[in-house]
Amino acid sequence: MLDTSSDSGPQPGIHQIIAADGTLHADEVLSPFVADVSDEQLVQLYRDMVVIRRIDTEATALQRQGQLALWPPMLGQEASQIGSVRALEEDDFIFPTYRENGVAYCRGADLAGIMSTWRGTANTGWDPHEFNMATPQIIIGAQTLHATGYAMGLTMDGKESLSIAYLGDGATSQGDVHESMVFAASFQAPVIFFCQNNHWAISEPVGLQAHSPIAGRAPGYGIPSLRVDGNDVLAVLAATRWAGARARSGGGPSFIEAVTYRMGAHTTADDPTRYRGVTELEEWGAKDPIARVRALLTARGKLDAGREAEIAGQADAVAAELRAGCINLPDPDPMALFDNVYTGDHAILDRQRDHFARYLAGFAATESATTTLEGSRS
Amino acid sequence: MLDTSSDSGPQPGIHQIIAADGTLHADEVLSPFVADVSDEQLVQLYRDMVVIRRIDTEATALQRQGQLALWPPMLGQEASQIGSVRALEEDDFIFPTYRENGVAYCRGADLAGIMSTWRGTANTGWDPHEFNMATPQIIIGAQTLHATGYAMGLTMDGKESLSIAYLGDGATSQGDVHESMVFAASFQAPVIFFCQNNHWAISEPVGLQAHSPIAGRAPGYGIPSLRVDGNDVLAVLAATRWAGARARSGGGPSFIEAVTYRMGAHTTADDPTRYRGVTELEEWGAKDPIARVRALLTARGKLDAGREAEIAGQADAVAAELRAGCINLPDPDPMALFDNVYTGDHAILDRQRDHFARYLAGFAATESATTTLEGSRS
Amino acid sequence: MSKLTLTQAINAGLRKSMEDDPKVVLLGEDIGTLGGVFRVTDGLMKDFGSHRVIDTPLAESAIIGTAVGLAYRGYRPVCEIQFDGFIYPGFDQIVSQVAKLHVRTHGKVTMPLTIRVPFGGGIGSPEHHSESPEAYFVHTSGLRVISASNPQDAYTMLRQAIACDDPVLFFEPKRRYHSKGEVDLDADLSRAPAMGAARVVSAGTDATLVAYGPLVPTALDAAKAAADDGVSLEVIDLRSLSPIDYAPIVESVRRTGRLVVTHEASETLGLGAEIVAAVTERCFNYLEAAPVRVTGFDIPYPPSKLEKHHLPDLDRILDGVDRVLGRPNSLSGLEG
Amino acid sequence: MSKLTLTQAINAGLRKSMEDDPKVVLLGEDIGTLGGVFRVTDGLMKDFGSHRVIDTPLAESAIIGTAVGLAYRGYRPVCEIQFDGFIYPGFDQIVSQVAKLHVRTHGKVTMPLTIRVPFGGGIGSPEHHSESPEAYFVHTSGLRVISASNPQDAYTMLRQAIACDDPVLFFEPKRRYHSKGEVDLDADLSRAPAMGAARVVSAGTDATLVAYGPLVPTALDAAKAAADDGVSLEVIDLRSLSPIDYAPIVESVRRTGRLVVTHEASETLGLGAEIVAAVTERCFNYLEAAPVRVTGFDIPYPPSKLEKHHLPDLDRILDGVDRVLGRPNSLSGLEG
Ligand SMILES: Cc1ncc(C[n+]2csc(CCOP(=O)(O)OP(=O)(O)O)c2C)c(N)n1
Ligand SMILES: Cc1ncc(C[n+]2csc(CCOP(=O)(O)OP(=O)(O)O)c2C)c(N)n1
Ligand SMILES: [Mg+2]
Ligand SMILES: [Mg+2]
Repeated sequence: MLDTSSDSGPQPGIHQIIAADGTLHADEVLSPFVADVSDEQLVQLYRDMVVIRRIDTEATALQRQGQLALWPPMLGQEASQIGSVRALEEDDFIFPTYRENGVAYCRGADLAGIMSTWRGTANTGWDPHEFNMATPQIIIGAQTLHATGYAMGLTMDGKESLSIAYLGDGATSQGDVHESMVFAASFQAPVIFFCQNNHWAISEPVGLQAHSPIAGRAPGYGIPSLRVDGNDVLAVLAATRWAGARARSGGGPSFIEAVTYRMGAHTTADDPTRYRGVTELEEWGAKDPIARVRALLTARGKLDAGREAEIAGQADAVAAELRAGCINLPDPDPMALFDNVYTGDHAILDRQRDHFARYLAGFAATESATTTLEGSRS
Repeated sequence: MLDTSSDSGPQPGIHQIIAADGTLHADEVLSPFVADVSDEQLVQLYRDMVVIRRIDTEATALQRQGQLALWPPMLGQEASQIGSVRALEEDDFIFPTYRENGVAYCRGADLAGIMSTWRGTANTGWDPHEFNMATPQIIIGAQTLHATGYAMGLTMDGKESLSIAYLGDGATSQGDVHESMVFAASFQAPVIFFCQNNHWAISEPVGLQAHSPIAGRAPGYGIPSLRVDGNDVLAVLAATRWAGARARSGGGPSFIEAVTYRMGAHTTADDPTRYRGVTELEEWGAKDPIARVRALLTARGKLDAGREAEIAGQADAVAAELRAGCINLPDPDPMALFDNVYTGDHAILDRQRDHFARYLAGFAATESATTTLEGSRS
Repeated sequence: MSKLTLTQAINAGLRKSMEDDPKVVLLGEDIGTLGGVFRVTDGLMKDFGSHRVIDTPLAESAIIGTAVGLAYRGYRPVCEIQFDGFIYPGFDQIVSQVAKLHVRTHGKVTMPLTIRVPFGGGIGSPEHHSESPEAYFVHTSGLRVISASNPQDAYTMLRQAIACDDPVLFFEPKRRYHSKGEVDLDADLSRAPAMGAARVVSAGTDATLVAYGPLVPTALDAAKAAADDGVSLEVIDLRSLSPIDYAPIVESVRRTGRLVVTHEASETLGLGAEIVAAVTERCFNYLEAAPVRVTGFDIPYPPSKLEKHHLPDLDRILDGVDRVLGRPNSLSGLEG
Repeated sequence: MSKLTLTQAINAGLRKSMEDDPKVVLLGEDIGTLGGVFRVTDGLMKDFGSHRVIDTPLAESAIIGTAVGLAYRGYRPVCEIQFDGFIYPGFDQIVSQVAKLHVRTHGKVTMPLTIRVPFGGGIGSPEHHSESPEAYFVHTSGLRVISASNPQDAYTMLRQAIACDDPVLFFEPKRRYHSKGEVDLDADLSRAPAMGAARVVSAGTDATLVAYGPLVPTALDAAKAAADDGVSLEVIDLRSLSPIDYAPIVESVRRTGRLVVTHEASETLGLGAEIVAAVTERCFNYLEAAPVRVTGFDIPYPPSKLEKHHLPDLDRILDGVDRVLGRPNSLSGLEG
């Protein structure tokens, strides 16, 4: 009944600058936006990707070791994350999903803070206003409306700035994403919809969500879109700059479909062998976003063994910091349950808090030997 | 901040067969679908439009006279309603909004039943399974999902039939409409999305909902669409037949934007003079759907005074039937409150029913002189 | 003091809030040129411009969701939901975003949204136009929920809601929109009764009658009718539905020993359930009879020709009072 | 009899229903090839085909809304909502369509949908994966709501829900998914206890303890612990949350004079509110103490490292039992 034949791989019409083999290709639309990118800057982008891949590896390991409750890998999507975030200005506001942990790192969020969500010590781990980046959104698609509203606010404020909403291919099916595009178009809001089409929504192939290429939807709302190779950091950088220039100059919303691939599991709780074959993995492995930049930089003589080692060393240091930060995250105090539900007094909740404090105090008083609550009574 | 300049009137790209002045024009896409329509059949379509306009006038009058609580006029949209419904087979299933009362009449629904909703004696007034037509949907956009699901069921049943969802221009902003298109495209469901762009959603102009023409959205989902003159009954008939042929032959969903105009108020509770000018009304008055067919038929000698009088007589008879049916609708019995909430027993509700019966019985027993409940006690 | 209808009072409250704080913006369907289907926002677009009074496309999830984004940006959005029954498409954004963002961000982000919802029945409307969905939001932690029953409260409480850093659902008793009352437009907000405070609107000694929104006038009528019958009812206007201010209710019930709660919403898990449970917990030893609920039935809102039977009216409330007083009533002779 | 986990029992119930009635179709995210994120639908797509086990695009409103359309067409759709916190985008379709279509059409259209919702906490998950939204649906007239606490009930009640012509929300206690029990797969459905019937799962005399879903095993543990302490608790598994079957509860409370209700959902307008209110109405003269609620706090579900403090556990329940029995407890010495 369902035709998932479409969109099974990169297709004509996907803009690209760095091919999978590391060769450079001029793209009429994109190239002008990255003409200024020096080799040294490309090394920085490479470094970013290596570091966030290392973060991903370390977090995955921490989950296996029981230090994280869950982790949503970004393996394979490094170019999409780095290319997009590095195109933004500091005061551009980011509304991510749960998977943009590499983006959060680049924005300056504390590694332990990032991990706190996945360890379960906190709902989210940084101050959105400090980094101009909202914390992870788990409700699929919800953040696209927040980004649109924020961008409407930017227009009201007369600010030459923008907001960007990250979303997945699966998310494009949600009503909220549609309503975001309607509002963004109506109010010509300076928002970028940045869709990482990583080909899967848990076990569901992108063909189930979109019978035709995702980027083809935006024009129907009057929103220009680009479909780019999401494993090509320069293409992503260029596309995001294109959209950014539009937003900043009053051009309104843009939509980017970054065609990439989720090389890992959906999350560490997922078992992708149940729904996808190795051929696809191999095919996409050959299009690795990092390997192609390494090939390019190496070919240009900008990446020798020493530089590679230095970058790897930095990545390891970040990983070590992450591990230490994560493991040392303290369990929250039970009374923290009641914090920040409201900004002020709340008679009912305050009463519950007082009662619970008495309840806990009873344990402290009568059962000083007991360390866990569960079952201590029986 | 908002640009409502687009889409302020009929535009190039709108398919048309009968022009506003009643002249016929061949349309490459549409004409083949109505090549078989005889003059006599066109008279029937004319008759339909005259009758439902008379229904509309009568219902509006009944509302003014306090016999209906509310009425949503269809004035100006007769061609859209008649052209679409007359393209359908009996076993095609219709999911309307609140405004398709002309469609319901053509489907055979009892006039008093139709009125019961607007008089307030019943939520809705006919059996959907009897007429293959759902009852009015008030939640904007919700019915498009129902139509899509129904069409998925048709595919499962291997039936060469279809469902059609009516929706307004305002409705296109709702998430449900988007999700319908996603599902319809994914499952290649035999559903027609029939959007009457009547230029207004209460006080909001269509430009607020859609920065670009509405029909331009469907192709992004892989759903073919047509933009037709919604005041041209042949164009609408043809477009619906086009979509119907696609659906019946396994071609999947289609989208039709019928560009029309709401000549009346949103409902009888609305005061359109607060938000729109007379120029627009005059402009659209000149494009009346009925006048152009009258001109065409008269020019062809198919409509003389006798025929006109006969049709008017039929319309008046229908109006009289409507009036009588409406006025004679009995107020429901208070105990009907509890009917049909569940298909079977429900301990809580059954208890409330029993208690309420006792409560009413108390009045009957002790205050036989009192006819109204409210205030009888004080 | 000015004599205003409830809609005029809300309009004045919006106007005053917008004058006081440039960050207050309104979003909703038909609120601009039309001034809202109930004319509550009449004239505001003209006076404040279309960047502060925003006619939005027809999509409730987006109305709430973009308001969330505006709040991130430092705005104080006031969203209008056209009718009670149209709030559900926005439910996810309210429950999973508006209610949770403050706690999600450990207090870093505030969500000072106000969501205005004309609610309740009695206006002869078709389906979805007469519902009482307040219980859904009272059950949702992270929200505040209030309902005014008169013009002065509407004016003051709306301003308090807009000034509040927490998200507030403001339920407007639409069938009382045309009721008039004196409103002090210049009163100092800091001296007004707290937004969260219930109020005794009629003192009494025999039983406590709790109501809110559209049923407060009905409850007051009941108190008058009961007085004629020699029964003294204390009527409390809840005003705040979440959190509920139990202090005056508990004080009253400890005196009267008897409690009746009335609302239009269905009985099962309507606010009456919480009030009866909480008052029983707090006043068990003072209760002389089981508390009584007089509410809408557990049915979807009925067609308008039936609504007068569904909605608690004077007689239904007085029957409930008889019940709590152990006087002859419709359930006399029934066990449990 | 077979020894099955709760997920296996649900899987078996789905399979049996699909075998018995070709009109039963499943819709949801990842329910096909993957077999659901909890493997509840494991193997069903393989055995029944992708036209009966439908992996849908990622959109909850559409899952419910297309199921409504399928019901119009004579199907009996069983929708899976992946986690409790993802039901809200489908809320409008549930509340305004699923719940109301039968009454809207004066009984002409039936909506035999089953909506499966894995719910509740205790599994160490991030936000939105551990909620208890059942009260929203219990307050919604036109729906039936049930929750099974063990494999046999899960198997039977799911089959009953699917066979029921009314829409049923089926809340699955996800933290008990791996608990095992004997299941009679061949039992005659017509002889099984009614879907709407509560069940006394442990007889007792001193107090009545009402629980449902994930807390039933905890309640049974509490009864054992209390017995060691000389207190005899009668534990009732609610099974049906809407309508609630008050007969066995009332019978029990009239004997014990004392009631404790426990659930994971927040206290305010959680099911405990309704049960306390309704039991007080029905048993006022038999109550020897104010009924007690032991519930989650009025907070959005907390991060997983805090959930053990939020969820009622053995100790919290026993503290509530002490309270209802007037024994020393955490609130001793507090007034009201
Ligand atoms: C409203 C909602 N429904 C369901 C889920 C469960 N869920 C979490 S991630 C996911 C798939 C998302 O796919 P996609 O948007 O492609 O993003 P990706 O995970 O591939 O980055 C689903 C179904 C959810 N989080 N929110
Ligand atoms: C979910 C929802 N939101 C708001 C409304 C209130 N409302 C009723 S009709 C309408 C305008 C609909 O416009 P359109 O879709 O263009 O249809 P038309 O009335 O023009 O036929 C609105 C906002 C509603 N019925 N449902
Ligand atoms: Mg994806
Ligand atoms: Mg319209």
